[in-house]
Amino acid sequence: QKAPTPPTTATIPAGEPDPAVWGKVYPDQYASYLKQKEMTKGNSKYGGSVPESHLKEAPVQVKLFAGYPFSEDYNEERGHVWALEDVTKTQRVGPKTISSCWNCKSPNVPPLIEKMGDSFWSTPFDQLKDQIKHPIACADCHDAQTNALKITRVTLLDALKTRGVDPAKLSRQEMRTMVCAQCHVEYYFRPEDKRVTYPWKYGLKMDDAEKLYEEINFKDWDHKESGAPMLKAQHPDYELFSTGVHAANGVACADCHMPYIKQGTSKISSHQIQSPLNSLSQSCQTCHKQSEQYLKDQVIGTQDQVFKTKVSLEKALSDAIDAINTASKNPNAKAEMMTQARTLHRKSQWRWDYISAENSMGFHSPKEALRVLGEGIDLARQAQLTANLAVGTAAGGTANPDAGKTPGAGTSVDAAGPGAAPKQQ
Amino acid sequence: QKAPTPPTTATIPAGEPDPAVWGKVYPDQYASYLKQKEMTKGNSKYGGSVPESHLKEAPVQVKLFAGYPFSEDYNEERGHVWALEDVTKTQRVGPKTISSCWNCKSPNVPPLIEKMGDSFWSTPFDQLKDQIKHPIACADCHDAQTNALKITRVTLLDALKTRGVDPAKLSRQEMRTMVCAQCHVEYYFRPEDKRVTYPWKYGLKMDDAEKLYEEINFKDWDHKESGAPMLKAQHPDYELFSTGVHAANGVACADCHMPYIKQGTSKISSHQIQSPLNSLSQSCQTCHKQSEQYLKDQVIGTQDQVFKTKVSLEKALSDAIDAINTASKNPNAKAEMMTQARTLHRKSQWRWDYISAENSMGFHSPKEALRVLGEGIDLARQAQLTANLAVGTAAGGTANPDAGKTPGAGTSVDAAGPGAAPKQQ
Amino acid sequence: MKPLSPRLKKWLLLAVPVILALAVFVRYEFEHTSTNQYCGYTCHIMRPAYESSFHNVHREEMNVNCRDCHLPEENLAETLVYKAYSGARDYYKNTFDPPDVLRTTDWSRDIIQSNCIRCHQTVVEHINISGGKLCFECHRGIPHGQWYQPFSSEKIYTPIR
Ligand code: HEC
Ligand code: HEC
Ligand code: HEC
Ligand code: HEC
Ligand code: HEC
Ligand code: HEC
Ligand code: HEC
Ligand code: HEC
Ligand code: HEC
Ligand code: HEC
Ligand code: HEC
Ligand code: HEC
Ligand code: HEC
Ligand code: HEC
Ligand SMILES: [Ca+2]
Ligand SMILES: [Ca+2]
Repeated sequence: QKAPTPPTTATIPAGEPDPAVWGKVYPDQYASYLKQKEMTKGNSKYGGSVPESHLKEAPVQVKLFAGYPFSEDYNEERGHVWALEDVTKTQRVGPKTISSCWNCKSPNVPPLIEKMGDSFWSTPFDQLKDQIKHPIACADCHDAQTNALKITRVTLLDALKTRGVDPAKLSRQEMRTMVCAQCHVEYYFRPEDKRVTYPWKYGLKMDDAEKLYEEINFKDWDHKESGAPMLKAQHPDYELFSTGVHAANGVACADCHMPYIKQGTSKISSHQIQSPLNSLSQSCQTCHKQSEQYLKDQVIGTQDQVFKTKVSLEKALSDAIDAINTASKNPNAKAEMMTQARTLHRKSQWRWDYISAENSMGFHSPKEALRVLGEGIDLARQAQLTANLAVGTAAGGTANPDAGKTPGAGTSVDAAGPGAAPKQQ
Repeated sequence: QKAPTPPTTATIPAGEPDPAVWGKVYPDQYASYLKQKEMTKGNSKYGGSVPESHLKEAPVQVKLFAGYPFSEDYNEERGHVWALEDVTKTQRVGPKTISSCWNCKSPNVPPLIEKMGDSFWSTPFDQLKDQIKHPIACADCHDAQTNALKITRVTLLDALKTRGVDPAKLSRQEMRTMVCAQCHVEYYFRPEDKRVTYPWKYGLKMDDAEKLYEEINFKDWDHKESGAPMLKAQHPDYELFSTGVHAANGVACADCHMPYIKQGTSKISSHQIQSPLNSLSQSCQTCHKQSEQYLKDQVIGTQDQVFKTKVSLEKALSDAIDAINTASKNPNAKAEMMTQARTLHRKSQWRWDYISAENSMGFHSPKEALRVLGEGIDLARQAQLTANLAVGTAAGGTANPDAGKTPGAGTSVDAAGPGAAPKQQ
Repeated sequence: MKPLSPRLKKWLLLAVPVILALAVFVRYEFEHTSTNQYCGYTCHIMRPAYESSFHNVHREEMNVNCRDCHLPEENLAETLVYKAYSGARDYYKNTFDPPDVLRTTDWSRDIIQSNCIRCHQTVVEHINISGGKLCFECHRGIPHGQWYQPFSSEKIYTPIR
C-alpha cells in the first residue's frame, strides 16, 4: 500500500519545512523540484509557467471583476517554488488581508495552525510574514519519517469529514490525488472565524457549491457596475477533474503532473510539477499509444473549444453588466426585476468563473466544462433581457405592469397579453 | 488493398436487390441482417429500435417545427429492414412528395437513377412505388461480384468530388465508415432539379453547412409562428462523428455498429445494425477493458449532459418564438429588428436541430455537440431579446430610436445612452 | 572427386567442431535470448511489459511466449536479421539512451500482426483483414492488458462524490 522508500541513513526531522534538508536524503527528487524555478511556456497554449497577466490577455475580466481586487492584479500561476514570492507580491494583498491566505503557500503553515488554533485565520497577513519562510515543499505532501504521502492541511481533513470519508482509508493511488486536493480546490472563508473551508457539503460539483453558497447567503463582493452580490470561484481543479473521464478511470493528478522519469536506470516521480504538455511522452504515452502530436492536438483542440465558449460567455456577461448598470440609473426601473437581473448575473458569472479559474481550460473534464458554460450563457442573456425589460416596460407604460416578470417564459407575450398586441398603442 | 472474399460457388447477379438471394451465399450475415426486424429498446435510453414518437416525448418540438410536416409525424428510427415501411407510412409524405425521398431507402434506387437520369429526383414519389420493392439491403453496400464494400449512391460520389476525395483511394477501414456516409448525412434538395445534395462545399462541420445555406439563401420552410425562414437539419451522423475522438483514432461506424460476433469457430460482422448499447461487449470491450456497466454509464452519462443542454435550448427557442410571434402582431415593432430576431431564430434552431436530428444524442462527438448547443442558446436568447426590444423601444418611444440595434452589444446602454438614463423620463 | 588437401583436412578438423560449437552456441543463445525470462528480466526497462502480460490467457494458460508474438516466424532470414538488429538496438539504447516509454516500431507491429493471424487463422477466415485496423488496435489489451501505469494500477474512483 505505502510507497517503498529508498534506504537512507540520514534522517529528516518531523515536519522539516526546508526542502534542502530533504534534498540531502532524496537528491534526485530535490533536483527535479528545483527545476520548477524555470519558467517555461513550452507546448502550452493556455497554461504554462510564465506569470503573464490574465487581465492583459482578456481585458474584459477587469469589468467582470469590477470592485474586487482581482480586477487589479491576476496572473497565470507558476511552479510551487514561487508560491511565497507570488502571494507576498500580489497587489491583491493589502493591510486587511488575513492569514488564511497563507494556508496553501508554505509548509510553515501547519505548525502555526497547531500552535495558534482558530485564531490563526484572522490574524493579519503581515503579522506572520517572518514566520513563513519556505514556499510549498516536501513537508506539504510527505511524512518526514516514512516519506509516505500525507494530508497536512486541516482544511482538507475538515472537508473529508463533511463528506464522510475516512482519510486513513485512502489508497495510495487516491493519495496521489488527495495531496493535491489539499490546495487545488474551491474555498471560502467561513464567515464566523475566517477559517478556510471547502464548500463540499452537498457534493463536489459546481451546482453543489452554489447550493451551499445560496443556503448561507454567501457573497465575496458587490459588483461595482451591476451591484450584484458576487461569488468568486478559485481553482476548483480537483472538483472539475472529479467529473471527468480520467477520474472515472482512477487516473491521479500525479500520473500526469508528476510522471515517472528516468534517472539513470531507475525511475523517480518528476517533482517538476508543470503542464503535462511539456512532458507528453512520460505523462500520457504510458496509457495512450498515439503520437505526441495527436495528444497535443487533442488537448489544445479541446481547450480551444472550451475557450471559444468561455469567450461567448464573457461577451454575454459584459452585455448583461452594461444592461443592468444602465437600467439601474433609471429611477423607473422595476426594483423586483432589477433584483432578479442581479441574481442572474451572480449565477452566470459564478459559472464562468468556475471554468475560467479552473486551470486546465476545461481539459480536466471537457464535457462538464462545456455544460457549465452553456448554462452560464443562458443565464447571462436572461440577465441582460430582464434588465432591459425592467426599464423597457416601465418606460413604455404597457398595459401589463407585470410584464417580463418571468423572463425565460416568453416575456413579450406577457407584456402584450396573448394576441393583445394592437391594444398597446 | 481490397478485401479478400470467402470463396463460394453460388453467384449473385450484379446489383441484385433481393437480400434473400445474397443470403443463399452468405447465410450467417443474412440471418443476422434479418434480426433487425426485432424492435428492442434494451440498454438504450435515447435511441433504440422502437418507433416511438419524438413529438410525444418532447411536445415542444411541435412548436419548433410549426408549419412543417415534422410537426405532424416524426418517429425514432429503427433497423434498415423497416426503411420502406416507414417511408411509405409516414404522414410527412404526401401528394407533393418527390422521389428524392427514395434515395436512401432501397437498393432499387441506383438502377432507377441510372435509367432515369436527373429526372428521377422530381418524379412524384407515388409514381415509383411499384418499382421499389426492397428495403435497404446487401446491394446498398456491397459489390455482388467481389462482395467488397462499394459506394452505390451518386449523391455521396458527388459530395466526395466537391471535397476533392478520390473514392477509389479510400482504404478498407475508411470504407467501413463511408458506406454509412452514403445516407447518414445532412442533405438538401438542390433547388434547380431537386437532386439530393450534401452541403459539404466548405467542410463537414455545422458552421460549414450553414455557410453554404446562407450563400445560396436556402430555406426549408417559413416558421408558422415566428415567420423566420428555417433550416431543417437531418441526421448529420457522419459529419458530427467526424469531429469526435473516435474518428480521430480511425474508428469506423462498422466497428461499433457492426461488431464481429462469434459464429462457431470463426467470426463474422454482425449485420444486426443497432444501438451499440445492446452489444457493449462486442462493440466496445475489445478496445476498452472497463466493465460493461462503466461503458454504459459513460455513454448515458454523456448523453444526459447533452440532453440537458438540448432541453435548455428548446426552452430558449420556445421563448424566442413566443417573443417574435407577439412582437410581430404589434404594428409598431421595428421591422429591421424583427428581421434580425428572425435571423437569430433561424440560426439558433439550426444548431438545435443539428444535434437533435443527429442520432447519438451527442455521443458521437460530445464536445462538439455541447459547443454547438451553447452557441444555439446564445443566439436564441438574443432572438428573444431583440424581439422584445423591437416592441419595447417602439412602444416606449425612448430617446434613442436605434435602441437595441446591436443586441449582444449592450442594448440598454444604447437605449439610454451612456449615463443618460435619467433623460428617458 | 578430388581428394582434400591435408592442409584443408587439418583446417576442417579444427573448423568443423568450432563451427558446430558455434552453431550450437548461437542456437543456444538464440533460444536463451528468446525466453520470457530473458526478455522480461534482463533489463529493468522491460519489466512492465513482462509483468503486464502475466494475467492473460496467452501467458497463463496457453504458454504463448514473448517470441511467439515478437519474432518473425515465417522465414528464417528475417528472423535472424530482426533478432540481431533489435537485440543490438535494445542493448545500445538500454545502455546509452533509455527511453521513458517503449513504443513499438512499424516493423515490430507487422511482425506481431502476422503472428496473431498465424495462430488465429480460423477465427478470422471469414472476415476481411487487410487494410483495416490491426488486430491489437481493437484487442488493445492483448496481452499487455492494462490501461494504467504499472505503478498505479489500483482501480480507484475519486474518493468523494
Ligand atoms: C489526464 C491527465 C491529467 C490529470 C490526471 C490531471 N491533469 Fe491537470 N492538466 C492536464 C493538462 C493536459 C493540463 C493543461 C496544461 C496546459 O494547458 O498547458 C492541465 C493543467 C493543470 C494545471 C495548470 C497547469 C499550467 O500549465 O498552468 C493545474 C494547476 C492542474 N492541471 C492541476 C491538476 C490537479 C490538482 C489534478 C488532480 C485533481 C490534475 N491536474 C489532474 C492533465 C491532467
Ligand atoms: C500547499 C498547497 C499546494 C499543494 C499541496 C499542491 N499545490 Fe499545486 N500549486 C499551489 C500554488 C499556491 C500554486 C501557484 C504557485 C504560484 O503561482 O506562485 C500551485 C501551482 C501548481 C501548478 C502550476 C505550475 C505551473 O508551472 O504553472 C500545477 C500544475 C500544480 N500546482 C499541480 C499540483 C499537483 C499535481 C499537486 C499534488 C501532487 C499539487 N499541485 C499540490 C498550491 C499547492
Ligand atoms: C485552498 C488553498 C488556497 C488558499 C486558501 C489560497 N490560495 Fe492562492 N493559490 C492556491 C492555488 C492552488 C494556486 C495555483 C492555482 C491558481 O492560481 O489558480 C494559488 C495561486 C495564487 C497566486 C498566484 C496566481 C495569481 O492568482 O496571481 C496568488 C497571488 C495567490 N494564490 C494569492 C492568494 C491570496 C491573496 C489568498 C487569500 C485571499 C490565497 N491565495 C488563498 C491555493 C490557495
Ligand atoms: C505537491 C506534493 C509534493 C511535494 C511538494 C513533494 N512531493 Fe515527493 N512525492 C509526491 C507524490 C504524489 C509522490 C508519489 C508517491 C507515490 O506514488 O506513492 C512523491 C514521491 C516521492 C518520493 C518516492 C520516490 C518517487 O520518486 O516516486 C520521494 C523520495 C519524494 N517524493 C521526495 C520528495 C522531496 C525530497 C520533496 C521536496 C524537495 C518532495 N518529495 C516534495 C508529492 C510531493
Ligand atoms: C493512467 C492512464 C492514463 C493517463 C496517464 C492518461 N490517460 Fe487519457 N485516458 C485514459 C483512459 C482510461 C481514458 C478513457 C478512454 C478509454 O477507456 O480509453 C482516457 C481518455 C483520454 C482522452 C479522450 C477523452 C476526451 O475527452 O476526448 C484523451 C484526449 C486523453 N485521454 C488524453 C490524455 C492526455 C493528453 C494525457 C496526458 C496529459 C492522458 N490522457 C493521460 C487513461 C489515461
Ligand atoms: C465508438 C463507437 C461508435 C462509432 C464509431 C459510431 N457510433 Fe453510432 N452510436 C454509438 C452509440 C454509443 C450510440 C448511442 C446509442 C443509443 O443511444 O442507444 C450511437 C447511435 C447511433 C445511431 C442511432 C441508434 C439508435 O439506437 O437509434 C445511429 C443511426 C448511428 N449511431 C450511426 C452511426 C454512423 C453512421 C457512424 C459512422 C459515421 C457511427 N454511428 C459511428 C456508437 C458509435
Ligand atoms: C441506403 C441508405 C443507408 C445506408 C447505406 C446505411 N443506412 Fe443506416 N439507416 C438508413 C435508414 C433509412 C434508417 C432508418 C430506417 C427506418 O427507421 O425505417 C437507418 C437506420 C440506422 C440505424 C438505427 C437502427 C435502430 O435500431 O434504431 C443505425 C444504427 C444505422 N442505420 C447505422 C448504419 C451504419 C453503421 C451503416 C453503414 C455500415 C448504415 N447505417 C448504412 C439508411 C441507410
Ligand atoms: C441522404 C439520405 C436520405 C434522404 C435523401 C432521405 N432520408 Fe429518410 N432517413 C435517412 C436516414 C439515414 C434515416 C435514419 C436516421 C434518422 O431517422 O435520423 C432516415 C429515416 C427516415 C424515416 C424514419 C424515421 C422518422 O423520421 O420517422 C422516415 C419516415 C424517412 N426517413 C422519410 C424520408 C422522407 C419523407 C424523405 C424525403 C423528404 C427522406 N426520408 C429522405 C436518410 C435519408
Ligand atoms: C449498411 C451496409 C451493409 C449492408 C446493408 C450489408 N452489409 Fe455486409 N458488410 C458491411 C460492412 C461494413 C462489412 C465489413 C467489411 C469489411 O470489414 O471490409 C460487411 C461484411 C460482409 C461480409 C464479409 C464477412 C464479414 O462478416 O465481415 C459478407 C459476406 C457480407 N457483408 C454479406 C452481406 C449480406 C449477405 C448482406 C445482406 C443480407 C449484407 N452484407 C448487407 C456492410 C453492409
Ligand atoms: C474491428 C475490431 C476487430 C479487429 C480489427 C479484430 N478483431 Fe478479433 N474480435 C473482435 C470482436 C468484437 C470479437 C468478439 C466476438 C464475440 O465475442 O462474439 C473478436 C474476437 C476474436 C477472437 C475470439 C475470441 C474468443 O472469445 O474466442 C480472436 C481469437 C480474435 N478476435 C483474433 C483477431 C485477430 C487475429 C485479428 C487480426 C487479424 C482480429 N481479431 C482483428 C474485434 C476485432
Ligand atoms: C476500435 C477501437 C474502439 C472502439 C471499438 C471503441 N472505442 Fe472508445 N475510444 C477509443 C479510443 C482510441 C479513444 C480515445 C482515448 C484513448 O486514446 O483511449 C476512445 C475514447 C472513448 C471514450 C472517452 C471519450 C469521452 O468522450 O469521454 C469513451 C467514453 C469511449 N471511448 C466509449 C466507447 C464505447 C461506449 C464504445 C462502444 C460503443 C467504444 N468506445 C468503442 C477506441 C475505441
Ligand atoms: C499474444 C501476443 C504477445 C505476447 C505473448 C507478448 N507480446 Fe509484447 N506486445 C504485443 C502487442 C500486441 C503489443 C502492442 C503493439 C502496439 O500497440 O503497438 C506489444 C508490445 C510490447 C512492447 C512495447 C511496449 C508496449 O507496452 O507497447 C514490449 C516492450 C513488449 N511487448 C514486450 C513483451 C515481452 C517482454 C513479452 C513476454 C513476457 C511479450 N511482449 C509478450 C503482443 C505480445
Ligand atoms: C538489453 C536490455 C533489453 C533486453 C534484453 C530486451 N529489451 Fe526490449 N527494449 C529494450 C529497450 C532499451 C527498448 C527501447 C528501444 C527504443 O526505444 O528504441 C526496448 C524496446 C522493445 C520493444 C518496443 C520497440 C519495438 O521493437 O517495437 C519490444 C516489442 C521489445 N523491446 C521486446 C523485447 C523482447 C521480445 C525481448 C526478448 C527477446 C527484449 N525486448 C529484450 C531493452 C531490452
Ligand atoms: C502462438 C500462438 C498465438 C499467437 C501468436 C497469438 N495468439 Fe491469441 N490465442 C492463442 C491461444 C492458444 C488462445 C486461447 C485459445 C483460443 O481461444 O483460441 C488465444 C486466445 C486469444 C483470444 C481470446 C482470449 C482473450 O484473451 O480474449 C484473443 C482475442 C486473441 N487470442 C487475440 C490475439 C491477438 C490480437 C494476437 C496478436 C497480438 C494473438 N492473439 C497472438 C494463441 C496465439
Ligand atoms: Ca501555470
Ligand atoms: Ca433508433
